Amino acid sequence: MASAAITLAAEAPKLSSANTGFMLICSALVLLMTPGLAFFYGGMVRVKSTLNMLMMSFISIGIVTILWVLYGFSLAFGSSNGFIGYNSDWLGMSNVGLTELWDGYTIPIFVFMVFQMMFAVITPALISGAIADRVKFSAWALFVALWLTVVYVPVAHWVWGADGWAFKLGVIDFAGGTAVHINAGAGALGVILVIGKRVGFKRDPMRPHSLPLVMLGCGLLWFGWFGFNAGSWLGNDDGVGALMFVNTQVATAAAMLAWLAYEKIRHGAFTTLGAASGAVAGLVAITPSGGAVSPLGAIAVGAIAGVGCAAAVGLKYRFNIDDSLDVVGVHMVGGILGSLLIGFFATGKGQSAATGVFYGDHSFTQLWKQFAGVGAVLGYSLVASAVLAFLIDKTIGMRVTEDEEVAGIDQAEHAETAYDFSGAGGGIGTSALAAPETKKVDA
Amino acid sequence: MASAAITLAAEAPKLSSANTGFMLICSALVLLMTPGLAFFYGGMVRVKSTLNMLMMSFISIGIVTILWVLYGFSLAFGSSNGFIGYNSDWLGMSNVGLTELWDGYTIPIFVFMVFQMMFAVITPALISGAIADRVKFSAWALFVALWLTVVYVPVAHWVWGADGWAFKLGVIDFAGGTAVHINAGAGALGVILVIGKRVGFKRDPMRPHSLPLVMLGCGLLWFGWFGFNAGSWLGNDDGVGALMFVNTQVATAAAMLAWLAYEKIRHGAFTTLGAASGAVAGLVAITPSGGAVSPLGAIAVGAIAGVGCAAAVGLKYRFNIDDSLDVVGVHMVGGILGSLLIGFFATGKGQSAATGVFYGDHSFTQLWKQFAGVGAVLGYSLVASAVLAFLIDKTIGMRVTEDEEVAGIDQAEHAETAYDFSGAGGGIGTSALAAPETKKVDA
Amino acid sequence: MASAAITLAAEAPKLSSANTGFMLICSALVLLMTPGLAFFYGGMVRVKSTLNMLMMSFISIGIVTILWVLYGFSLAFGSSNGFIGYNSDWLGMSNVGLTELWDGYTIPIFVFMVFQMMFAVITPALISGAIADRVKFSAWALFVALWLTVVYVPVAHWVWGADGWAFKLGVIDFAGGTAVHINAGAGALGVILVIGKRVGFKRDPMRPHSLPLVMLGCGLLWFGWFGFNAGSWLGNDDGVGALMFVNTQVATAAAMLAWLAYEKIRHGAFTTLGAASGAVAGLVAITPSGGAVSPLGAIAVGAIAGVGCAAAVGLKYRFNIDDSLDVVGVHMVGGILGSLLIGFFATGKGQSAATGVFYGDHSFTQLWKQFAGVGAVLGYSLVASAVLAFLIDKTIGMRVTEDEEVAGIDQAEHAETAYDFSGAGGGIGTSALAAPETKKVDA
Amino acid sequence: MKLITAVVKPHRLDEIKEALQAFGVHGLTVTEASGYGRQRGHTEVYRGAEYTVDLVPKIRIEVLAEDDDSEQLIDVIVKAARTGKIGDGKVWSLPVETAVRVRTGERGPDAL
Amino acid sequence: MKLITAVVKPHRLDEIKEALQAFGVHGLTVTEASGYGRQRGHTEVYRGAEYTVDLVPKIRIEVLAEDDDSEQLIDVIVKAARTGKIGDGKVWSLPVETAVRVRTGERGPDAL
Amino acid sequence: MKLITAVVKPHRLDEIKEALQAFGVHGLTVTEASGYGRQRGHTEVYRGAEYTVDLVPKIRIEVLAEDDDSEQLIDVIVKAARTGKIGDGKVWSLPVETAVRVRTGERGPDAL
Ligand SMILES: Nc1ncnc2c1ncn2[C@@H]1O[C@H](COP(=O)(O)OP(=O)(O)O)[C@@H](O)[C@H]1O
Ligand SMILES: Nc1ncnc2c1ncn2[C@@H]1O[C@H](COP(=O)(O)OP(=O)(O)O)[C@@H](O)[C@H]1O
Ligand SMILES: Nc1ncnc2c1ncn2[C@@H]1O[C@H](COP(=O)(O)OP(=O)(O)O)[C@@H](O)[C@H]1O
Repeated sequence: MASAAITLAAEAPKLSSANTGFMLICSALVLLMTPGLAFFYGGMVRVKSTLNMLMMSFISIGIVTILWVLYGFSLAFGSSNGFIGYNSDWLGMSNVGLTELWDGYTIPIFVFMVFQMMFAVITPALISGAIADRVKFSAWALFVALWLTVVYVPVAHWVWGADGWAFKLGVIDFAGGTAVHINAGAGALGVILVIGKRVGFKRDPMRPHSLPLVMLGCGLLWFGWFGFNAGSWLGNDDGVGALMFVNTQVATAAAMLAWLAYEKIRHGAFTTLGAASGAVAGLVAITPSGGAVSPLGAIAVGAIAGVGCAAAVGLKYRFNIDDSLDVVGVHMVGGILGSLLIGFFATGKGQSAATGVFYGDHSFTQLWKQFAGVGAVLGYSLVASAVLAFLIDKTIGMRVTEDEEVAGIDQAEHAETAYDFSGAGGGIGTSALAAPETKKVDA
Repeated sequence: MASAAITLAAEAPKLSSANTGFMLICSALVLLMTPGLAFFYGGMVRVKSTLNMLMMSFISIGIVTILWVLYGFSLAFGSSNGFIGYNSDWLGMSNVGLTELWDGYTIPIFVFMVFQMMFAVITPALISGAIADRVKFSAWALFVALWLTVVYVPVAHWVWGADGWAFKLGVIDFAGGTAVHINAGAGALGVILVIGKRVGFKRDPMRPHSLPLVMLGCGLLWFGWFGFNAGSWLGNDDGVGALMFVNTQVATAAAMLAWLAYEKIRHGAFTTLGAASGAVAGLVAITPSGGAVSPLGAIAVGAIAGVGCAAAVGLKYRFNIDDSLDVVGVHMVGGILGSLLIGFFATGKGQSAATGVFYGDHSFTQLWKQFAGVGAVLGYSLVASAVLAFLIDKTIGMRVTEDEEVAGIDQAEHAETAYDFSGAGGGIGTSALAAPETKKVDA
Repeated sequence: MASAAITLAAEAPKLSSANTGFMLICSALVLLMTPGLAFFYGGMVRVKSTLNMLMMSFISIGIVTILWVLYGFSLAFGSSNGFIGYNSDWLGMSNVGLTELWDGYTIPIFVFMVFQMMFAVITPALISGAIADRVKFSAWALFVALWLTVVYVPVAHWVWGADGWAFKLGVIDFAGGTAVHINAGAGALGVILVIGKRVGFKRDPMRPHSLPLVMLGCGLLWFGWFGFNAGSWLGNDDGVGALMFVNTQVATAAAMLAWLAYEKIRHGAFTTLGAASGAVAGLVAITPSGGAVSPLGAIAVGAIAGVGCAAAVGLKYRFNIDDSLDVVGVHMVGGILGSLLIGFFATGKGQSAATGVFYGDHSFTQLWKQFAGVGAVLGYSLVASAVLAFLIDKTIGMRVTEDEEVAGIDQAEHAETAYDFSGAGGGIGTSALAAPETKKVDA
Repeated sequence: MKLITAVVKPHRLDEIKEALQAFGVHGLTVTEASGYGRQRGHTEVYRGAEYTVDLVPKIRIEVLAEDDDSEQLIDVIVKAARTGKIGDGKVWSLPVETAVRVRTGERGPDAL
Repeated sequence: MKLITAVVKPHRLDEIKEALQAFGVHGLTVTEASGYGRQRGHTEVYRGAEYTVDLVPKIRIEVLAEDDDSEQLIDVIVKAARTGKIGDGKVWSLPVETAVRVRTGERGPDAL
Repeated sequence: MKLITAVVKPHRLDEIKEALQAFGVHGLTVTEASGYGRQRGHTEVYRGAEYTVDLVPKIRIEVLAEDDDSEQLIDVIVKAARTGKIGDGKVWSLPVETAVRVRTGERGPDAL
C-alpha cells in the first residue's frame, strides 16, 4: 500500500489511463491468487479432502466480494477515529462516480475498491489451510463472513486507512505483512486452538496427494503476487512499484534457496514441497518490506524468512497443534519476520525516508513501530478469531463427525470425489443403479 | 464492445501507449481463456475422452487464428450494408500500417484485430462441450472453420460492426452476450439435435474425472474474463472499463453463491462443480450487461443467472437431449438472461444513456431492443449450425463408431491416453514389444 | 529486444508510467513461463521423475534470480569490447536510482533488469528437458550457475548488448531466437553428448504420464510468451510491439496446425502432444523474427517451423542420442529456422529497415548476418556446455546410479513421490510405522 | 465355499451387479486390472515414435459363494458379462478353505 | 501352504501390518480394491443429476503362510482389521500348490 | 487347471510377457500392487516430518494354465522376472475348479 499520495506539485491528480489499466491488471492478478492458493492447499491434502480444500478458497471469493461491495470497503477505508471507518456513499458503491478518483491518486475509486477487494478475498482463504479435512462447509462460510467483518475490516483500517492509528503511527506495511499475513496466520492459530486436531494427527503421514498441483498453486501465487505487491503503490509514476516488483522476485528466490538448503541439511533431501513452501515464505516476508529495502536487503529478508519458516513448521509436532498446512508457520512467522526486518533493513530510499537499524542514523525508532503494528494485529486477530470459532462451534458446530472425517470430507460435505481415473471412466466406483431416471430430472 | 468512440473534443485520437499496452495484455488474457476452457471441459468428461476435449479447444485456436487474419476480421469489421462487412486492406492484414489507429480509438488496428481474434477463437470452442466423447476430430475441425465463417463472422458484424444492424438499432452487448454466448449456446443446441446422444446417456453416470482440473479451468476463465470484459471498452481514459471490471467480479461471485444455494436446497450439497458452473454462469450473464448496470445491479444479474442456469441444466434429462457439458444450459441461458436483464437494470450512467425498466423513465424500449438482438442471434445460430452439422454428417460423417466411443475417443482419434500413473511409469498398460525399433525412427 | 532506442526528437525520454506498467506485467508473464515449462516437461516424463523435472525449472528461478542481481545483469548489459560487459554500479543493483532510465528508453533500469532476469531464468531451465530422469539435483544446480555465467551472460551480451558484436553487426534477434533458444538447444545437445542415454532408451516407451499437465504447461507458455515477445520492444509508443504480439499468435497457430498435419500424414493421428509441441515450435521460431515479418510471413515462419521441428524430433532415434523431451529438436531447430527465415521474410517495415531475400532489393545481406549469429551462438554454446558438463561429471558426477534411475529419481533425489491417489489417501503405499514420533519434530 | 473370480470388460460391471443382486448375492470386491489375450491393445504415437499398448483395461471381480451356488453363479456372471466380442474375459473358481466376516468373526457361509 | 486374502478398510492397513509383524510375518502384498455388501456407498451430485456410488474403497491384502500358521494368522488379521462397524470386510484362505521366491528359486516354506 | 500368480518388479513385465509368448501362453491379467518383505521402502520428507514408505510398487500377474504346463510355466516366469536383487517377488499356484471363456461359454482348457 502506498504510504503517501503522489501529487504533482499543486495540481490535483488526473485520471491516468496508464495507472488505471495497470491497476485493473494487478487486480486480476490478485484475484488469480485465490484459485492459486486453492491448488496450493488442495494438492497438499490427502485425496479425500481435496475438493473441500478448493471450495474453502472459492467460497471466500464469493462471500467476501459481495460483502466488500455492500459494506466492507466503506468500513475499511472510510474516515474514522482511527479504529473503524465509515463512508455512506460507498455502501453498495451506489453514490460513486465512475471518474471520481481515489483521494490523492490517479485512479478511480472503483479501481482502488476492487484492488482492495481482492486482498480481502484471499486473506480469510489463507486461514483455511490450517483447518484442513475437518470443518463443516457451512460453518466455514459463516466464519468467513464474520471474520471479514470483525477482524479483517478493522485491521485493514488500522494499517492502511488514512485515519488508521497504525498508519498514522508510521508502521510500514507496503502490501500486507500485518493486515494480510500476520492477520491470517494468527487467525488460523486462534481457530485451531478451538477446534483441535485431525483424526490421526501425528500417527498418519498425511502426505500431499498431488505435488504437481501444489506447484501449480505455487506458480500462480508467485505470478499473482507481483500484482499484489507492485500494484500496492497504485501506479508507476515513479520507480517504487518497480522496486517492489524486483524485491518480490529476489526475496522469493532467496527464500526458496534458503528453505531448500535448510532442509537438505536437516533431512538430507531437496523436496518439491520445500521449494514451494520456501517461495511462499519469501513472498510473505517481502510483502510488508519490499518497498523499503534494497535488492540486497531483499536477499537478506528472503533468506531469513526461508530458514525461519522452515524451522517453524516443525514446531507444530512439538507443541501438538495441528496447523494442518502450516499457515501459522509460514504466514504468521513469515509476516512477523518481514515486518520486523523493515526495522533493520529499510534504506530510506524507497517508499519513505524512514531508515532501519542498519541504515541512516542507526535508530531503533522504526523497529519499535513495527513491533507495535505486529503485536497489535497478532493479538487482536488471535483472540477475535478464537472467539468467533468458539461461538460458531457452540451454535452450529465447527467439525464434521469423526466418521465423515475418516471417510473423507469431500463426500460428506460436497457429495463428490475429486478424481475418477478408473479404466472404464466412471465404471468402477460409480453406479447409476440406484439412481432412477426420474432422480436425474431437475426442473 | 465500446458502443461509442471516445473522442476528445475535436482532436483526432492519438496512439495511447497506455491503452495499447493494456489491450495487448487483455488480448493475452482472452487467449488464456481457451486453454482455460479446455481444462474446464476436459476435467468434466470421463478419463477416456479427456484429450479429445482438450484438443477441440486447442484446434480452434489454430484454425480461427489463421482464418481471422486471412479474412475473418475483414468480413466482421469492414464496412457494410448491415449484414456482412468487407475491407480489402484487412485481408491478411497486408495493407495496414503499424500505427494506423482503429477508427475513433487510441489503439492500432493491429491491436483491435488481435483482441477480436481471441473472441473469435473461444466462441466455437465453447460449442465443443456439448458434443463431448463422440465427434470425429476432422469433422470438428471442418465445423470450426465453417462455423466461424458462416455464423460467427456475420453475427459479430451485426452486433459490433459500426454498420451492423443490431449495433445501429441500439442493442447493448458490451462484451459478447449475444455474439459469443448465445451464439455458441444456440449453435451447440443445433449441432446436438443433429448428432444425437452419447452411448449410455442417462444410463451411466459419466461423472467428471478430475474436478481439480475443472476448477483450474474455472480459475483461468475467471482471470482471463477480466481481459475479455474490461478490455472491451478498448481503453481506460474514463471509468467505464473499470466499472465493467468491478461488475464482472461481483456478478460472478453472486452467481456462484446463488448456484450453490439452489443446489444445496435441491440436492442437499454444495458441490465443487456447482461452484464452477455458477461462476461461469455469472461471467456469461455479466458479459453483455456489465457496462450498463451498477454493482448492486450486477449482484442481481449474477444471482438470477446463477439460479436460472442451475435450474436449466437439469432440463436436458427431461427433454432427452445430450448437451453433454451443459453449453446450452449455461451459455445460451446465461447469455439470454444477461442480455435481457439489461432491459431492466441499465442505469443510464455506464456505457450509454439508455435505461432499463427499473431506472430513468421506466421505459421498455431497451428491453425490446434486447429481445430483438437475442432472438435474431439465437434463431440464426441454431438453424445455421444445425445445417452445417447436417452437411458434415452427410459427407465425412460427424460421429466416431460406437465401439470407438465406448473404448474412448482419445485412443481412436488421438492415439493417446491422458494419464499413465502406473507404478512403473510406463510399465503397466504399455509395451514396446510390438514396436520394432525401426518403427520409432521418424525422418 | 528493441533494436533501436525510441527517442522523441531531441528530447530525452521521460519515465512513462504506461510503458513501465506494461513492462512490469510483461516481466510477470515471462516469470510464469518457467513454471509453465516445468509443467510442460513434468507432464511429459514418466510418473517416477515428475518432481525432479519440476524442480529443475524451479531451482533455475532461484539460482538465476540471485546471480542476475549480483553480477549477471552487469556483465550482460554493461559496456564492453563486444564480448562481455561490465558496469560496477549494477553489481547487486546497489548504485541505481529508482527513476534512472534505461538508456534511450522510457522505463527505469530496474524494470529492464528484471525483465531481462526472467529471460535468464528460463533459458537454462529449457535445457533440463533433454536430461530428464537421470541427473543429480546438486549437479544440475551447479550446472545452472556455471552455465548462466559462462554461456548465457556472454551470448546475451553479444546479441542484445549495445556494444555486443552481433548486435553491432546487425544480427536480428527480437526476443531471443539465438540468445535463448539456440543457446539452450545447443547447450542441451552438448550436455547429453557427455552424460549419455537413459536406462531403457529406445527399449521402453517412456510415454508422458499426464498430457493434461503438458497442455497446462503449453497454455501457460503461450500466455507468458506474449510478455516475452511483445515486451521485448520495451514499450508501446509505436506499433512494433503490437506487430510482434500479432505475429506471435499467428505463427504459433500455424505451427500447431503444421505439426498436426505432418503427424497425421506420418503416423495417422492428430496427437495432443503434437499440438503442444507444434505450438512451442511456432513460439520459438517467431521469437527472433516476429518484429521483422508481416502476419502472412508469420504464417510461413510458423508452418515451416512446425514441419521442420516435427521432422527433427524423430532424428534422436536415428542418431541414438537421448534428447529426452526434444529440446534440441524443438528449441535448437526452431530457433535456427526462425533466425534464418528473417533473412527471407523481413519486410523492412517492422523493427528495422533491413529486408530479407523476398522483399526490398532481394539481397542476401541479412541472411548472411543471421547465419553468422546462429553459427556463433550454436558453436559456442555446444562446446562450452559440453565442457561444463564434462567437468561436473568428473568432479561431483552428473548422473544418479542406475538403480536410482530405475526406481525413480524423485525418490532418490527429492525423497518424495508426485502423487498419492490411494483410496485411503495415504493409506496404501505409505506408513508412519517406522517413523517414531520424535522423528517428526523439527526445531 | 468357492471364490469366483471374473476378469471382464469394465463397462459390464453394472450389468453384473444387477444380475448378482437378482440372484441374491449382495456383496463383491472389485479391482482394476488390465490384460491381453486374443484381444490386443492399440497403437499410441509419441513425437516421432509409435508403440503398441497391448494391455486392455479390465475389471477383476471376486465373489465368495457357497459351494452349491457356485456353478450357477458362474453362469449368471458369464451371461451378464458377455458382449460376444473378443476380450469378454474369463471367469474361474477356486476352492476356499475358510472365510471369515471381520466384523463378527463368523465363519463359513455365515461370513457372506 | 495357504494364501490368506483379506479385503478390509483402508485405514486398518497399518494396524494389520503391525500385528503381522508382531506375529512374525514379514511380507505381504497389497492391492487397491473396492467393494460392497451390507455397507453401501454414498450419493454424488452432478449438475442436475444425482447418482449412487455403491462401491466403497477397500484394500486387498495377500499373505502367503505356512499351513500350520494359517488359522492363527487369520485370527490375527481379523482382530487387527476389526472396527466393529459394517464394511469391516472379509478374510479367506486358499490352498496353495507351489510357492517360489523369484530371486533364489526356493520353493515351499523357504520361499516366504 | 491352475492359476499362477506372480508378484514381481514392475519393470520385468515386458520380459515376462515375451517369455510367456515364447512358451506359447497368449493371455494374462495384470493388476498394480505393492508389497514389502525383506525389501523395505524408502524415506519421504514432508515439511518438518520424515516418514517411511515401506510398500514398494509391484505388479501382480495372473495366468490360467493347464495342469501339465503349470510347473514349467512357473519356471519360465521366475526366470524372466529375476534380477537377483531382493524384492524380486513371489510366484505361487492355486488349483482351479472351473474356468470359463465369457465370450463363448467354453470351459476348462478350451477357455484359455
Ligand atoms: N491365460 C490367461 N490367464 C489369465 N487371464 C487371461 C488369460 N487369457 C486371457 N485372460 C484375460 O482375459 C481377457 C480376455 O481374453 P481374450 O483372449 O482377449 O478374449 P476372449 O476371452 O474373448 O477370447 C484378457 O484381457 C485377460 O485379462
Ligand atoms: N460375497 C462376497 N464376495 C466377495 N467379497 C465380498 C462379499 N461380500 C462382501 N465382500 C467384501 O467385503 C466388504 C465388506 O462387506 P459388508 O457386507 O459391507 O460388511 P460386513 O462384512 O461388515 O458385513 C465389501 O465391501 C466387499 O469388498
Ligand atoms: N508372505 C508373503 N505373502 C505375500 N506376498 C509376499 C510375502 N512376502 C513377500 N511378498 C511379496 O513379495 C515381494 C518381494 O518380497 P521380498 O521379501 O522383499 O523379496 P525377496 O522375495 O526377493 O526375498 C514383496 O514386495 C511382497 O509383494
